[in-house]
Amino acid sequence: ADKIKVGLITKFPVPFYSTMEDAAKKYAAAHPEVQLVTGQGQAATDIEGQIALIESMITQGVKGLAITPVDPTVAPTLDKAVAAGIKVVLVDNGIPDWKGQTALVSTNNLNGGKIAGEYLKTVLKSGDKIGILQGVPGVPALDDRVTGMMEGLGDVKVEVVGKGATNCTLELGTSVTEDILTANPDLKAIYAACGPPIPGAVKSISNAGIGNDKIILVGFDACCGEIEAIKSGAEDASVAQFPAKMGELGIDTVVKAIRGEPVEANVDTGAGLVTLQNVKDFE
Amino acid sequence: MPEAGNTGTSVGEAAVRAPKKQEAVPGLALGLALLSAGPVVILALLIVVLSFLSPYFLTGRNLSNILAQTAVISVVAMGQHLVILTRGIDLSVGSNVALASVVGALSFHAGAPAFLVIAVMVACGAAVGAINGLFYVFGRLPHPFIITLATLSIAKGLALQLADGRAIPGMPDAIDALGREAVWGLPGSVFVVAGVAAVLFAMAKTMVWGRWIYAVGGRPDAALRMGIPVSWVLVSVYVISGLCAGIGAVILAGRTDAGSPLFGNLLELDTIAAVIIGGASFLGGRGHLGHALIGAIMIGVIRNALNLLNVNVFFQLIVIGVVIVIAVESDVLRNYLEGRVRVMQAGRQS
Amino acid sequence: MPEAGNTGTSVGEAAVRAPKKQEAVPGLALGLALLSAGPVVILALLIVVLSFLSPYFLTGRNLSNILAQTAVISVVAMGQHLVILTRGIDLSVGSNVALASVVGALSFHAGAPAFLVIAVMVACGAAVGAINGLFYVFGRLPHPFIITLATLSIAKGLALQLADGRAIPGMPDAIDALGREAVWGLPGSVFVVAGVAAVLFAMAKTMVWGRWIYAVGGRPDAALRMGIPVSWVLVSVYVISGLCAGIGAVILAGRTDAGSPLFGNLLELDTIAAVIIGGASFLGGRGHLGHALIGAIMIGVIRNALNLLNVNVFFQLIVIGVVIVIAVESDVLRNYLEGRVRVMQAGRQS
Amino acid sequence: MSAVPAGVDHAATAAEYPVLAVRGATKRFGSVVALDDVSIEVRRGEILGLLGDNGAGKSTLTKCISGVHQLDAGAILLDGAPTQIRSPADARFAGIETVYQDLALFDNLTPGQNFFAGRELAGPQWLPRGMRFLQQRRMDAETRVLLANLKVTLPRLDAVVAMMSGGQRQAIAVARSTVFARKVVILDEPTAALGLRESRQVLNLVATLRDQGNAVILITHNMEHVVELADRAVVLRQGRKVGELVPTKDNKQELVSMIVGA
Amino acid sequence: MSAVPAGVDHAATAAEYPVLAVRGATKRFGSVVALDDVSIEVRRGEILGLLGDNGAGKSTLTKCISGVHQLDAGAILLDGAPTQIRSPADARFAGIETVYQDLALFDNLTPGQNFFAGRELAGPQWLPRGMRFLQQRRMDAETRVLLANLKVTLPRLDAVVAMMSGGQRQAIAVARSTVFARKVVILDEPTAALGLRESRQVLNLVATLRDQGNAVILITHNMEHVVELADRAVVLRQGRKVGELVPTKDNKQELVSMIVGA
Ligand SMILES: Nc1ncnc2c1ncn2[C@@H]1O[C@H](COP(=O)(O)OP(=O)(O)OP(=O)(O)O)[C@@H](O)[C@H]1O
Ligand SMILES: Nc1ncnc2c1ncn2[C@@H]1O[C@H](COP(=O)(O)OP(=O)(O)OP(=O)(O)O)[C@@H](O)[C@H]1O
Ligand SMILES: [Mg+2]
Ligand SMILES: [Mg+2]
Repeated sequence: ADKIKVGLITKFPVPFYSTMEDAAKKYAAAHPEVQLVTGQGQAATDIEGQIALIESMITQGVKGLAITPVDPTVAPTLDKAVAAGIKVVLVDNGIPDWKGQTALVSTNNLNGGKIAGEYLKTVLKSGDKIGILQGVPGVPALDDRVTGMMEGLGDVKVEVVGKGATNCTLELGTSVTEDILTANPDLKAIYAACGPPIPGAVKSISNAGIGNDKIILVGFDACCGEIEAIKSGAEDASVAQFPAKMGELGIDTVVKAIRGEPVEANVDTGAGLVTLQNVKDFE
Repeated sequence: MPEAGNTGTSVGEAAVRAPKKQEAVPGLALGLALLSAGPVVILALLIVVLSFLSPYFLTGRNLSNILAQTAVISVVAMGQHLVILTRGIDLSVGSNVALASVVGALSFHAGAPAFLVIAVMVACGAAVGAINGLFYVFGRLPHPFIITLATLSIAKGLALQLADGRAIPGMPDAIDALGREAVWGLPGSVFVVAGVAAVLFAMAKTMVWGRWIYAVGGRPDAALRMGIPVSWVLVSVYVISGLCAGIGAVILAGRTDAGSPLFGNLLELDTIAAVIIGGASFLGGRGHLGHALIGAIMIGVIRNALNLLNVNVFFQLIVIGVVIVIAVESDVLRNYLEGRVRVMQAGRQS
Repeated sequence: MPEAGNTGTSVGEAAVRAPKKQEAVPGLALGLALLSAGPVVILALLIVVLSFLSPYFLTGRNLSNILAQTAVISVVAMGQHLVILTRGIDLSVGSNVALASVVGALSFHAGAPAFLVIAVMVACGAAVGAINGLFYVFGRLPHPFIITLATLSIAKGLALQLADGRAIPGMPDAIDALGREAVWGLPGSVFVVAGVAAVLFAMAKTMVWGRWIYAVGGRPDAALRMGIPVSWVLVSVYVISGLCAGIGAVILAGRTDAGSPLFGNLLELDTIAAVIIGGASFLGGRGHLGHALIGAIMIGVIRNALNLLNVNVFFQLIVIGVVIVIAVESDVLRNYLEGRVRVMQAGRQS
Repeated sequence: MSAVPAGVDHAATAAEYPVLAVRGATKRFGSVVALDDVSIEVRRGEILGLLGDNGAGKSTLTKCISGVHQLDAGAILLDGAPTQIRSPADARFAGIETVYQDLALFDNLTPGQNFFAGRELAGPQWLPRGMRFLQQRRMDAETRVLLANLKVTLPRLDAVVAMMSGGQRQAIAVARSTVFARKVVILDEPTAALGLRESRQVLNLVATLRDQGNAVILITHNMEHVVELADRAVVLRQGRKVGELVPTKDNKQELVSMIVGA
Repeated sequence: MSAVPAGVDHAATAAEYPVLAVRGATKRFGSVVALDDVSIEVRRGEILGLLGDNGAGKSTLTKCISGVHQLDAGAILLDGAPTQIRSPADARFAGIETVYQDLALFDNLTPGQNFFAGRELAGPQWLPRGMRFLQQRRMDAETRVLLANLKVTLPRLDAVVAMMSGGQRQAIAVARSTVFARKVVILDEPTAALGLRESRQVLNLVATLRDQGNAVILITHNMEHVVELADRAVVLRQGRKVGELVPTKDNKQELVSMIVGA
């Protein structure tokens, strides 16, 4: 029997995408007729790496491609794939104004941010000071999480007193939190656009001698030590996306599309808020 | 000087018994010719090995892909090569590509026609290069590392600020054409690279300026004493490096139909590696433009093959490192063997 | 040699009329003392300016933070400094920190006691350094750029592979203590930095090995002819650079209570910048360990102030670039003025 | 070996005022006084010997004239007019050629490329200097003629200078200065590394430069050469000018005493 | 100036077999034959003049002896035993000191640091060499004595060598070789850049080295020096040994013809 060759391209090596890849591999293992080829870029900003990956997938003759696009710059290369008769499914985030995809399998990052914002709205009041640990400057998906959070806050007008790029790393999470705390002794909350900086923030807060309950810490991804932080009470909440679901549904959608079965144009994988109450479900 | 090896002996008295060409030992001569072909040999070996590893590697489509994928590194590496020839370094090339592409995209959206968009990108690249060169030379900085590190940071910040952190899709059709196939299944960008290479090669070989670059790199103080306008030569190489970054931005914009502040990530390391793999020296005055090009292609070939072989990223990083070492060590060995064979040949003939 | 300026004239006949110290003009002397204090002056100026811009800047807590934040750059920059003294470069330091931290975390989770975890991290760093040095020297590579670029890639890949791409939380308490306040409100890491600085400084100043480093950097071929074991001197600086990276990993692990393959991102550029801002030269043989430390602190101070002032991320990149240029240009100016004042002083005294 | 033209004849043919004059030259390096109120002059068709022990300031004086260093005090006059020489390019443009003591050769270039460095034969003339095209053939031809005239033996013309012997390097540096000599030629110990035959050739060359109407400043530690060639000799000691005389066989000992200060 | 000991007396005191002998030395650089079957020998207490025009192969021969280059063919015998000299460290260890034509000074170090480079006075002895502690005081003191003995005038002892005049640099390089001379000392044109007084001092030094029982190889283009000092002279031409004789005032012309090959 002819195998169905599909490709999965994820952005770069962080747990989020590793989980996605693992789920896709599990799917392929359960479906022997599916042959999975995977590829990953080197950094959150590795545009050229991703383009090269798409091109080699085309060369290798995949029939379908699930991809987490870095940003709109990969669209022309995806056009080539489409022109070669390859079904393209975007995963995790879409490409604005690009119509080539068969389907989009994602949680909207903007909506994820809103969930965090809505949570913060319940614990903050107008005029409260908040610090933001941004992700990698220039990565739209990460920026959306911040924008969404601000939208979620709605009419609670907080004052953003500190904003720093962490490149989603532990070490910068530590330093930036330290400096925000130094400049704003009366800080009420910290929001991080991705998971890795959170343990650093936790450490900085405790090093500064500030109690767990004095500062509200909200993260995104529910990964990388966040579950432990939530359980210990150091972190108050985190927005969880479901990368495994994205990986599985992403490949499933591609395979269906190749077989000519009907697929939904937008597959929502959902997002949820993790707090001390429901943390058990996310372990 | 492009003369035969033994013209020298016609001057004054014969100082040495020059080997006579016709006496050459055929076996040795062949080996020598192979060995002295330089980095090309290493590249060829690499290609042979890879074509056994992946059935897709030697397909026309893949070769065309490789050329397209290495177009940016190649163009920028040539500029970097000139900088390194003068004992310098240009760390700003990556950010410069990003800034130029953003400025180009903005000018396109402001209604500029294609030729103007291209001109704006190239000019923007050259302007950053000029800032590097002028500050380095007239700011009397001890080393270009600092100023190009500063513009690396500044250009990146500017690009992000101007583009508001996002890619700006949309480029004139003339630029997009560079990403599409043109002739013989090759993308337009390949011809741009070839054109830039031809022009730079001609300039370095036939123009006074080219000679000056080698002089400045060989011994800057002597160049000054000989009345060579060292300051301007230095500024010129940074401008050209910036210009090449601008051209790189055009190519990348064509390939992606967008300008983006994320372009050119780690391009400085890639291009410097290409130049050094190609055999230039950080001590200046030595190296060949064509070799930088081969170095760039070598890096592209390795990356491409790892993708084709479906190697996981973690492992890719390891393999790339190992292959770079192997490539350079092969070149060291090749050089050594070449020297030995030359002495053997001279020995047999005398 | 640490002698007074005019001892030389006691040898043979007096070749020049040496200035007599007691005649020194007080105003000039003061200015000269200030100017010749070097990079310290620039750092002091920077601090004065920043303390006006942010009320929090000069608080004890913030100064302690700055020291904690620059601990890693400082330690690693000192190793980098030794490498650059010998005309080399070590690009692998950042990945090396990541790999060492991961290996340390894994060994902790495998049940190793604190001292062993620390030993493992430092040894891992030194091992990568040894690979750099041995390949560079005995692989007869034309420049350390290539091999350290390769280990940059390989160590990163290994770290990712070993840690499966994630940070590994949990470090022994003895290591975590480095991140906590120890004495006088200062974190333990600051004392580690001071200790490393003291040891390296003493080694470079009082040991034969230190003298050899300057000789090798000053003129490698002459060093060889004088019977200095150039190969081993070169290997040693790469090992020490790796060792410093290992110590950096310990500090960072203590600060974050984890090991992570993403540690040390772009640390190579930061440390090289620190060394060059500190006044060392890529041409080797010139520079002072203490200055590299000051360069590192300068970078840390700038980053800290930008965070305190809540400067937007995009704009931060621009400001960092500009401030680096200003810092280095001030040093150029300082040097120039120092030279002028010296000549003036000599003129008045003769 | 060709006969050496007697130097003294030519002093008579010198122009009225000196083509190069240095007045009250002073130069300090930090606290070291390398030159202290030194004045010299040299006319067309004249060879001025510049003598002095090691560290006397000879090289410093020549470097100030050829634009490598700037004088702290004093003036340089060319054809009687005070001239600012701000850079080596200025000096070369003003017709001053220098053979430096450290040779200032480009190790990575061939002898021919060294000869023409900074003065490449190139065209067309209407282009800015750097953008002109190299006339490689002409340069190669001139290189060959030049080397043949100098009777310098080089192993190969297309090898870089790094591999040449000490004397070969020195010969190349001297040869380079002759290509563009127009007014003043300064030679800083040009025969220091040369063999007998090569020394002789360089001395002949110095005489030729003089005969072509150049003003020549010759620095040397070799008294024979001074007596043989120099029309006048200036002696420096510890940065000061301590004497000037017409060197002859008979006052050689006087010169030596002046130099060593005994 | 001290009296120069007459060289010839010492030939008699030389040991039975030569302390250094080179047999059939051949060395090629690419297609250039720098040495072709050259044999020389030199005894303790003897000065061997090594003569030849520029490019004759003199420096190449010395570099082969001092381990910078390796011979393509031929052997080096020390005290009669064939010895492999694989590196300059080997040579220095075997007691061979060299003053290179390009001086091999460290521009970034002071004169004292240059003297002791690679041979630092340091202790304690049980530590590996590189890890011993510098005995700075002792080195400073020895530096001062050394320079005083040589009567070399340096502007300041704590300035780096980069700033010294050509002759000062040469003097430093020669002085360095005397610190550790034990068996063989090779001097490649040691007086090339030196003034009268300094040349005299170096020549005296060469005589002293000889008197201390070293075998000395002296390369020079100065016939006076050869006649004055050398016990024997070997002449190279185009890489071949073309003659060997005891130089005297009377056969100077013969030597010159040998050198130039006429
Ligand atoms: N490293 C090298 N590579 C290639 N050729 C070399 C090298 N070193 C010397 N040569 C060549 O070998 C020949 C002998 O050179 P060598 O330096 O031994 O001459 P020499 O007798 O010392 O001359 P001089 O009196 O000018 O110093 C010359 O033709 C020179 O160009
Ligand atoms: N760039 C410099 N910086 C500091 N001191 C210098 C510099 N150049 C020369 N000097 C000093 O100035 C003095 C004069 O040096 P100069 O080179 O002019 O001597 P010279 O007469 O050419 O000697 P030689 O015959 O040895 O070449 C010396 O004491 C030297 O150390
Ligand atoms: Mg001089
Ligand atoms: Mg020689």
